[in-house]
Amino acid sequence: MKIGVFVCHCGSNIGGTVDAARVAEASREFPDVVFTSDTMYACSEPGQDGIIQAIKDNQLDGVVVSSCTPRMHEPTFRRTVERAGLNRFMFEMANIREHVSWIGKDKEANTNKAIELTGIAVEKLRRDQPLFAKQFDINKRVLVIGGGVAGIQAALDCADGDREVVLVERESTIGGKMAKLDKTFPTVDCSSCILGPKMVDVAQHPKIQLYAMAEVEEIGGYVGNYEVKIRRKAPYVNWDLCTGCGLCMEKCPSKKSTDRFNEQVGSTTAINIPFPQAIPKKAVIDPKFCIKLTKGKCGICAKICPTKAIVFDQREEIISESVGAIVAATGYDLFDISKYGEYGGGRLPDVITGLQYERLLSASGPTGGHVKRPSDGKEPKTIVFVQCVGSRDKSVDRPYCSGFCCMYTAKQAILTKDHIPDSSSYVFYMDIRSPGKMYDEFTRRAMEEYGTQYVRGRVSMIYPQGDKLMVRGADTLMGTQVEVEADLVVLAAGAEAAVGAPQLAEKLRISYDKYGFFMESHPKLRPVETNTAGVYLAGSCQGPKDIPASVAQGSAAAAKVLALFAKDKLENDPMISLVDMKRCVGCGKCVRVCPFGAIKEIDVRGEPKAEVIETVCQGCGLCTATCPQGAIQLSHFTDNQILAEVNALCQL
Amino acid sequence: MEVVDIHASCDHEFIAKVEEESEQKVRLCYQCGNCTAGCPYTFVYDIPVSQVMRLVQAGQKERLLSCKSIWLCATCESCTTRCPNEIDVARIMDVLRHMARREGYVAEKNVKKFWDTFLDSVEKHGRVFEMGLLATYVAKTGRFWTDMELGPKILPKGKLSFKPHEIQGKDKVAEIFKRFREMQQ
Amino acid sequence: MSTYAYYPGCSGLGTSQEYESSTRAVCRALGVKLVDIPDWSCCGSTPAHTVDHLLSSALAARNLALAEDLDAAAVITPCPSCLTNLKVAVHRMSDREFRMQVNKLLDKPVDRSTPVKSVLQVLAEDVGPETVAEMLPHKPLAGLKVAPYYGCIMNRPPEVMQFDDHENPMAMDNLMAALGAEVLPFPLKVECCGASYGVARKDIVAKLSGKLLQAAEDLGAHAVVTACPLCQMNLDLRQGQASSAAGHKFQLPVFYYTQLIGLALGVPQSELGLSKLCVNPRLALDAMHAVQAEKREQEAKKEAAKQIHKAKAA
Amino acid sequence: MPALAGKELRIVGFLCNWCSYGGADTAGVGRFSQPTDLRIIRVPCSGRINPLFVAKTLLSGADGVLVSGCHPRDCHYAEGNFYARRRLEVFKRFLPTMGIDPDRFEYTWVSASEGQRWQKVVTTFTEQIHKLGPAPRFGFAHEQNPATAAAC
Ligand SMILES: Cc1cc2nc3c(=O)[nH]c(=O)nc-3n(C[C@H](O)[C@H](O)[C@H](O)COP(=O)(O)OP(=O)(O)OC[C@H]3O[C@@H](n4cnc5c(N)ncnc54)[C@H](O)[C@@H]3O)c2cc1C
Ligand SMILES: Cc1cc2nc3c(=O)[nH]c(=O)nc-3n(C[C@H](O)[C@H](O)[C@H](O)COP(=O)(O)OP(=O)(O)OC[C@H]3O[C@@H](n4cnc5c(N)ncnc54)[C@H](O)[C@@H]3O)c2cc1C
Ligand code: SF4
Ligand code: SF4
Ligand code: SF4
Ligand code: SF4
Ligand code: SF4
Ligand code: SF4
Ligand code: SF4
Ligand code: SF4
Repeated sequence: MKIGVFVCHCGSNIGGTVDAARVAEASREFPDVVFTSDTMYACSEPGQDGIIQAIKDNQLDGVVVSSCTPRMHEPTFRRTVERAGLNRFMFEMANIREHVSWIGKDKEANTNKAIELTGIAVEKLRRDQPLFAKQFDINKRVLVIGGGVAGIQAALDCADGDREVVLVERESTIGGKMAKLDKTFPTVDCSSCILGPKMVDVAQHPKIQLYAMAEVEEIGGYVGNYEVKIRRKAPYVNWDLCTGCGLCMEKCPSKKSTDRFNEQVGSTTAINIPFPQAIPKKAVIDPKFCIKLTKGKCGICAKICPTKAIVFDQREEIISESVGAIVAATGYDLFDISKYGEYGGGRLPDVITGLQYERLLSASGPTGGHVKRPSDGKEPKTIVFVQCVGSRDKSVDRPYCSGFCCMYTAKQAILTKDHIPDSSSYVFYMDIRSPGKMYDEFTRRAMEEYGTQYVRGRVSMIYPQGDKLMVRGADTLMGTQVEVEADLVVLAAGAEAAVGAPQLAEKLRISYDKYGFFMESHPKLRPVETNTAGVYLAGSCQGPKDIPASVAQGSAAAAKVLALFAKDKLENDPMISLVDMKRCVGCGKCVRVCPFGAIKEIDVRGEPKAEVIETVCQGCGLCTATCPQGAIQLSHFTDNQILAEVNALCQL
Repeated sequence: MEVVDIHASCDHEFIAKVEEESEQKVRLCYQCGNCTAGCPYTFVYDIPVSQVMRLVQAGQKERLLSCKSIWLCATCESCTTRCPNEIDVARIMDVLRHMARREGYVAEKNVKKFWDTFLDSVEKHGRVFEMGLLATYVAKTGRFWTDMELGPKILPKGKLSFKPHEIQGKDKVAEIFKRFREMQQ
Repeated sequence: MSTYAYYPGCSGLGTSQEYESSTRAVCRALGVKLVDIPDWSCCGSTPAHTVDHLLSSALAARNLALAEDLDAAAVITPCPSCLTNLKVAVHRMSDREFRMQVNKLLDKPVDRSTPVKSVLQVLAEDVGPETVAEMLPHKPLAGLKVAPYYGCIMNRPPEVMQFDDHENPMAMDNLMAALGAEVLPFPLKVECCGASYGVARKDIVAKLSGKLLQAAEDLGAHAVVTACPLCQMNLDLRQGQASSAAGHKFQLPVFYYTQLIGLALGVPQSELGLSKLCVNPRLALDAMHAVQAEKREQEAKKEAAKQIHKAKAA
Repeated sequence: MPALAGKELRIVGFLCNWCSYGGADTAGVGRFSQPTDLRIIRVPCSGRINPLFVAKTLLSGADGVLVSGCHPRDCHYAEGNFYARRRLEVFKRFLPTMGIDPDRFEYTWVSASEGQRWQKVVTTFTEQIHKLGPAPRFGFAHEQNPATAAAC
């Protein structure tokens, strides 16, 4: 075997703390290595051409590139060696950047370590075999989880691309947070006027199957062929019959139900359609508050309903769907303000969240768009906004910036002035984050045209004084403590991962960060992909995002799905397990351990043997580590290869 | 207003010392002002507590050790409890006070005298002798008891003893002070 | 119930005698056994930690070491200032290095980590307001409007104090409610009263205590209830000074919570020490009695009306 | 190649591709400096790690072995790390019977986002191994004392 080793400087990224030339020179001593060189940027066009040239000139059988992490450029260089006529698996990478040059200061130690890492790559390469992918069919339907603006956008774009879409939303209507907003920055146009038509499109699109009040229960399979089980909760109303006339709501005597849509500003009826533009516009009974379902009495809605849609004994159901790709768009939830005891969150009725304030501003909200404070229904004249509540605060384990609250606070201050011209608004802020098109101009307008008083400093405590709220904060620019007597305090509660996000991530087999936000494949270059093929992200489930960014991501995720579906067949990753029939004793241990059901038991001349279904195997190697006979080996990561790496490190 | 050369005047050794003694990282402070917002004593401070934090970050030793604020902090723990970065601000105030004492800065003489008198009393008797404490304080400050009007309120209640409550182990307590002073040297 | 090693604190021998005696009486009445730490000494209070943290912890730790011999469930003290010093000492001494330093200053070293609690915590958690309420079915303090004030360090910082809510503590509220009192939502429960600056800077105390008294008055309180000798002194003894600073005469009795529990339980006057308070407690108690009398009268009227109604119907 | 004479000990890491290897990358991207002793072998999943690899590594002269995978319930392959944990837990208890100090082997979880955590894990483990010093050599592995051999 003839091996070539290419050591990359990555400008000074590697070259600065690793003697790349010496690594190349030392690599010549490794077995089978016939060619080495060091190159400034291996991944650049001349860098790749150099590799191709060297393969051709020296008739190399395999190549090692010592450079950055394989998680970054392994696919790049695989294509390079393929262009030179080699099998793409006759290639190994040594990570001498992320794992060496960027973390060690001692050049000598780094260089030594880089040589060793190159050495183990050579040993592994010596045992590599050409591998060839198998093709399999792809199911060109897509599942979108979450019907906020991001999920809606993804669903519509996929459907317009002529693909069938299954949209799963856990609430009884789609729309997400945006449906609850009054107006939206930076244009201050009415939220339901721009979102409403999109929601209607979802309802009417022949390619979209919407399941509301539903959650994903289980996901099996792999890219191109996912099997999904969806649990649909019982609305106690037959939605095929319900026309959304709302007569039941008018007559329902149980009027103290939790009003989730209005963020619990006020309450609603046990049978309920959350808002007039709801999609689907269907009634739902909250079993916790329905008198019939809790005490067996009432049943008024059933009597009144013109279509006889009420079904008190309805059960939840499980629906199965097959799809080829999945878009997660489950959004965010708000930080629980009651964790700030010093602000009286949850204790003082006139200390509310920004989202509650949106409902107070909204013409379709519980106050009909008249701002009335919850305690006594009075119109507030002095309103204090407090930014960064549950954001940028390590003491509540939320060190990140929620991104959109500076902007929505400015918006709410502007809207407050529109609603109550003789009001005064104060905004306590630490920094104003408004880095978007027309965003900073917008916050400036809040100050310059609408006279909002911006006070640079945090608030330490809020307490009732008479029927007012005393807000005690600091003005750090003035260098002093300040107090404002407010009628209403709006806390810009930060965004946190949607309830249940980690559990969903586990079902999707994607990663999530310590706060529960889903992890993208690469923060810059693969922002809507995940590390699980066929699963994409859209919107604020990945991290707090405003509407423009969420919509952009919805479209980006749809583009990724459509690109995947543009192929008729997918190729599997050939790094799969294979059974050596001679060694296999048919014990079935591998069959039981495989998380993907990729191994089946077959009969070979009367004896049980294991066989791997090539397109199903995901290449985890669990079976390989389990087999007592060493009979089932994961290609490209065989026992021999790993032990050769160990030997290279230990036995020289 | 004075122009500060932030490079030349930054006393890195001082910052390191504050961090070491308080076991806090002053760089964590992002100047939100929450401590100042909550500090009940801001109205008598010459430097609000968040600016004390800023001055520590900037290594402005002289200004800090000579300020009044560090003597007027009551260790009420409001700042420590509410700091978003979990900085024990009250402890930093304490440490600055320790340093000021060591280096002979006293911006609030009477406060220091009161505390010193208190500890003298403990050292002497093992427990605080309230009446003696007041008498000594008055003698030390050379100020007539400013709380004169309280006399008629409290004396008839028979609460203030004219005799110290000596304890058996008062030598042991005195010993603590002695060893502490030896250790300081 | 367990036995507790009791640390009275210096002020209990002087300015807060009534807190001390009512605490002992209430503990006895509620079955909380106290054993005094023999020959206890001053914890150092605020002055010590403003000088040095090692010295401060050593002064506190001497008492912890003495308490070890008592084999009690916990060291308890009525005074938040003592509590803080004792608790901080225990907290810091969980670091071995620091503990060794402290022990170097002591004759008798500290061997174990003893839990330290306030008497309030024991009454709130180990006895519990439910038990107190059961003992007092007739709600003796009905009609008394109280503003419970905890002071700044009873619950802060939460990592060290580990008791109740640090922004909105409820232990005293619940105990007062158990006596039948009307507990007002006092918004400044954990604000500082001016601490020990009474002597050196009485202007500070006058201003800060004035704020508290104003807030209690605005709520319509008959009295403030405290759990701290320093708070009580600032609010009670110095109420006149606060009044002059505010330009408004306050007349709010300031009780120790143990006095009110004792009153409800029928502890003898000599131990309650109500006479030791500066602002006349009668002001509050009379108001309470007036409310109670009015209520009785109303009930009697109602009853009479009912009777008449019944008679008429018959 | 031996570890760098006098400076380093021989520490081998087996890391799953999806979480810990990514975490080590994140540490690199964040420039979180670490001791240089550790050499990482990449495997698809911690479930791929046969305890015998670890045994072989230690018996071949490594001074320490670190295995790191995804956090429980966060496995790219659903449950590989669950099997890994079970196997390696049993294995660790078995080490003394092979004459190996169990402190020379550690397994841990680091996710792809936890660069800082990775830095801490590496630093602590390396310190731990340095405290234990070079592992006693087994005759069959090699005669030469790697600590005295020249660098490459
Ligand atoms: C007070 C406030 C004001 C704002 N104002 C503006 C503004 O003016 N302009 C602007 O650009 N942005 C604004 N925003 C931000 C805006 O709300 C978000 O950008 C946007 O809602 C993000 O959309 P999304 O689809 O990613 O998430 P979401 O709107 O949160 O939608 C997620 C959807 O997924 C569903 N879901 C969650 N989990 C599951 C599950 N497991 N299974 C099924 N379904 C699930 C949810 O029910 C929800 O319908 C504001 C935010 C707040 C809090
Ligand atoms: C100093 C600096 C540091 C930065 N650091 C970071 C960083 O660390 N991280 C980060 O995320 N972002 C960073 N950015 C921002 C980053 O540069 C941009 O986000 C990114 O380059 C935008 O990519 P683009 O493709 O939109 O535009 P560009 O990079 O500007 O590419 C536009 C291309 O179009 C070509 N072009 C223009 N007009 C025409 C025409 N009429 N016909 C044909 N071709 C045309 C241009 O020649 C150019 O090649 C930094 C920016 C600056 C200035
Ligand atoms: S191959 Fe990797 S290390 Fe080399 S230049 Fe490209 S990015 Fe840098
Ligand atoms: S359930 Fe019946 S009454 Fe209610 S909205 Fe539907 S159709 Fe109308
Ligand atoms: S049966 Fe339930 S939902 Fe229907 S009207 Fe009665 S309370 Fe309302
Ligand atoms: S967007 Fe503004 S208000 Fe929201 S967390 Fe960031 S800085 Fe704070
Ligand atoms: S490697 Fe083995 S265990 Fe893993 S998916 Fe393939 S067959 Fe199943
Ligand atoms: S575990 Fe090994 S021997 Fe057993 S059936 Fe699977 S391949 Fe065959
Ligand atoms: S509260 Fe904390 S972070 Fe904010 S200014 Fe004070 S010390 Fe700094
Ligand atoms: S501890 Fe000192 S600085 Fe902090 S809030 Fe209290 S008085 Fe102010």
